[in-house]
Amino acid sequence: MADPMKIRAAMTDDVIEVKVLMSHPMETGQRKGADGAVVPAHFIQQVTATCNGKTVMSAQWGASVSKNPFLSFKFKGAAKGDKVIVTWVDTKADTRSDEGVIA
Amino acid sequence: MNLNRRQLLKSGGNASLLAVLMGAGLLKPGFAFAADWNKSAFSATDLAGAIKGMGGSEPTPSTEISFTAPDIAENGAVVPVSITSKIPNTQSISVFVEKNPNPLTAVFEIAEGTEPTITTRVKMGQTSNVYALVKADGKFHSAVKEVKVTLGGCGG
Amino acid sequence: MNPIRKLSLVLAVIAVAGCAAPQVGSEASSLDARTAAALASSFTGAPPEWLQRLVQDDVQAQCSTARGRPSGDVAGAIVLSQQAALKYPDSGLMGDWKNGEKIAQSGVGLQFSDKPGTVPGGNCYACHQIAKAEIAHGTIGPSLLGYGKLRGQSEAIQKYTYGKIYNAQAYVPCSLMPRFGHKGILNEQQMKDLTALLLDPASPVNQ
Amino acid sequence: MNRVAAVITATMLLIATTGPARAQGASVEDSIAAYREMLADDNPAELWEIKGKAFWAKKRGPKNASLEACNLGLGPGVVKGAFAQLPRFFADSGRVQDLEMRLVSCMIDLQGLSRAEAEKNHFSTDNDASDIEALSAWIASESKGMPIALPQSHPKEKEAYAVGEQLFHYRAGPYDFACSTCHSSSGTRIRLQVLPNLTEPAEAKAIFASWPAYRVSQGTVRTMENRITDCLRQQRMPMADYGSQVITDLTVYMGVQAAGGQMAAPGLKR
Repeated sequence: MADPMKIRAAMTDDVIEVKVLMSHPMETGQRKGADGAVVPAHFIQQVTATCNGKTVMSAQWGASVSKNPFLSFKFKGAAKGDKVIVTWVDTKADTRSDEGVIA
Repeated sequence: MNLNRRQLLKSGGNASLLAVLMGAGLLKPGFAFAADWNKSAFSATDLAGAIKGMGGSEPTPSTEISFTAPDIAENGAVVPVSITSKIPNTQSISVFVEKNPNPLTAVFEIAEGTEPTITTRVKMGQTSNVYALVKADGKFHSAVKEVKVTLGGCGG
Repeated sequence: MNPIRKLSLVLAVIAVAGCAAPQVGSEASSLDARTAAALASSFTGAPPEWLQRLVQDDVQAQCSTARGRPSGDVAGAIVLSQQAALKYPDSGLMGDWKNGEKIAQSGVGLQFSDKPGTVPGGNCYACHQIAKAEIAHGTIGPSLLGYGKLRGQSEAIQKYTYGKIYNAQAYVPCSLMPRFGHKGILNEQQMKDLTALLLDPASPVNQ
Repeated sequence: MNRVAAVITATMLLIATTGPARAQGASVEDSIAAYREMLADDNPAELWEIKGKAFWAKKRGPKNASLEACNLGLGPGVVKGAFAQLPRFFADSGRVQDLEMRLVSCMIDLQGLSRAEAEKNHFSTDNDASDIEALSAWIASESKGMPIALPQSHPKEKEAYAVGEQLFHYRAGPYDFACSTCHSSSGTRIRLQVLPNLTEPAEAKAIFASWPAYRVSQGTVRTMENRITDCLRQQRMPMADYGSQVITDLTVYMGVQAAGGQMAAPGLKR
């Protein structure tokens, strides 16, 4: 199973800034491994973030997002203590969902 | 089932419920997402193809896009990019690395209530122009910056 | 005999005998003995032929002892001994600058991580600015931009340039630059190609 | 040309060409500094900290024990601040140990693992994550902001420093390299990487405080053992044993040079 994400959500005035670190190899399918064979592509394709049942971010990714990806975005319409839930799904249909509390 | 799931997502469904369902093997996310994932845009090898894949045409250069990326990346594996759009009705923000094998890197949909600003980190195989693409009112706008990718370390 | 040299001999014995406990002469300082012991115990997984690399030659020992700043006598002796060991090709000192540029860019070779048969590069850009187009250059060594333009291509300059690549310590004692010919890192043709990179008027170095 | 003339010519040529590289280098270095600044926060090493913290509490081995009773130098189970004082002498092992060797000792003593099991995957590869890298990231983070204070009271701690200093200046191998070749003068670079002068306390502090670190070129957290092993590789030395005395002694040398620096690990490196 995939390793947990690190999610930080901080509110300044009425804007919540969300910062997410994900644990993922983000293999492009172009790289050769130590044995000389091409490492098959394996990357996160879809990321969604919800807060109080509302989608606040949805993204599609290609293989060129960096390994152990970082993402930051901002939204309005939530309060301190609310939870931001981030979910990703990759090319192997692996998925991971974690939450961060707005501070 | 896939349709339900997609509808859930589209309507901003409960992600933790989704995770539970997927964990229980009730949903097969790969298939649903493969359908959602914009394969034609992500497989395009040039800017025109990628934008066509996203349903747009020739982007207009815009000074209303604030695009931060380093002049020189010490390592191409991690290149930080920040994009903020001041264009009204921004619908999506994308990153496009011209000389990567598959240049379209990421597309962020900006929901109602979400600020048109994102920061992420991308891989670059070599020195290249990097485009910030903003879709607003169905039209594409762009900002571009060259990022130099250098050799590093002791060379072996 | 200086203590570090003695330490090297101790190591040489260890490397050859392959034993872990060093045999230390009574007159060697205890710090040097302990340093030798640390070296002798720290590479037990390495192939025996690699252990020879831990053994210092005279110049390495002298430069270590002097912390890179040898006294006048030692410095003079190093320059003389290294000058005497210079070897030049039978004919011609200038090769192909295009190959030279590739050699200057390449940093592989002689590392335990290299595949067998890897041809070592010179890794010149790690320390020197050479061609203007390459911004990723080091500054440990002086900039070589315009090297040939500044000096011309006389036989003396060719000889000096080749010699410097072959063994920098024949000119600058305890130089930080590897002795590419003296230690067999680069072959004769590679050093000729690098000489051409620096001196050929068509080379990007001299544009 | 006679020999003396050759030396003089060489020196003159050297002086004549030292200027441009430095002058031209400034803007490139500013760009690199700007790049690093953009990456300064949100270090992926935080993902390793999460894993490391969980691993510390996880029971395993024949004794089905966690590492929570491990003595990192400040008493059994004390993690806060322990890393800022490592490597140090441990009476039970009779050795000066860095964090990694101490963790291996604890895995053997507390969990009943064999040395081979404890040291397995000590440097992660593409397919095998490293428990030690994760533990190191978390334990280091528990010393953030604290002053580097390697003890130097035990004779073996003093000896490690003295031998470490000798080793730092020990030129050998086909390239004539020592650690000091690249790390004993200030303001120089290899390619675009500014080299820290580890003989200079101010620079040693900043560097020692930032390991272990997430390396963007490798996409993982690397430890000081790994960093030194890799430096030795680039010096064209043989591969050092994991936990070898050479590595411990060099670490002690650097750590004592860095006394008083403020721990900031895990860092983020090229």
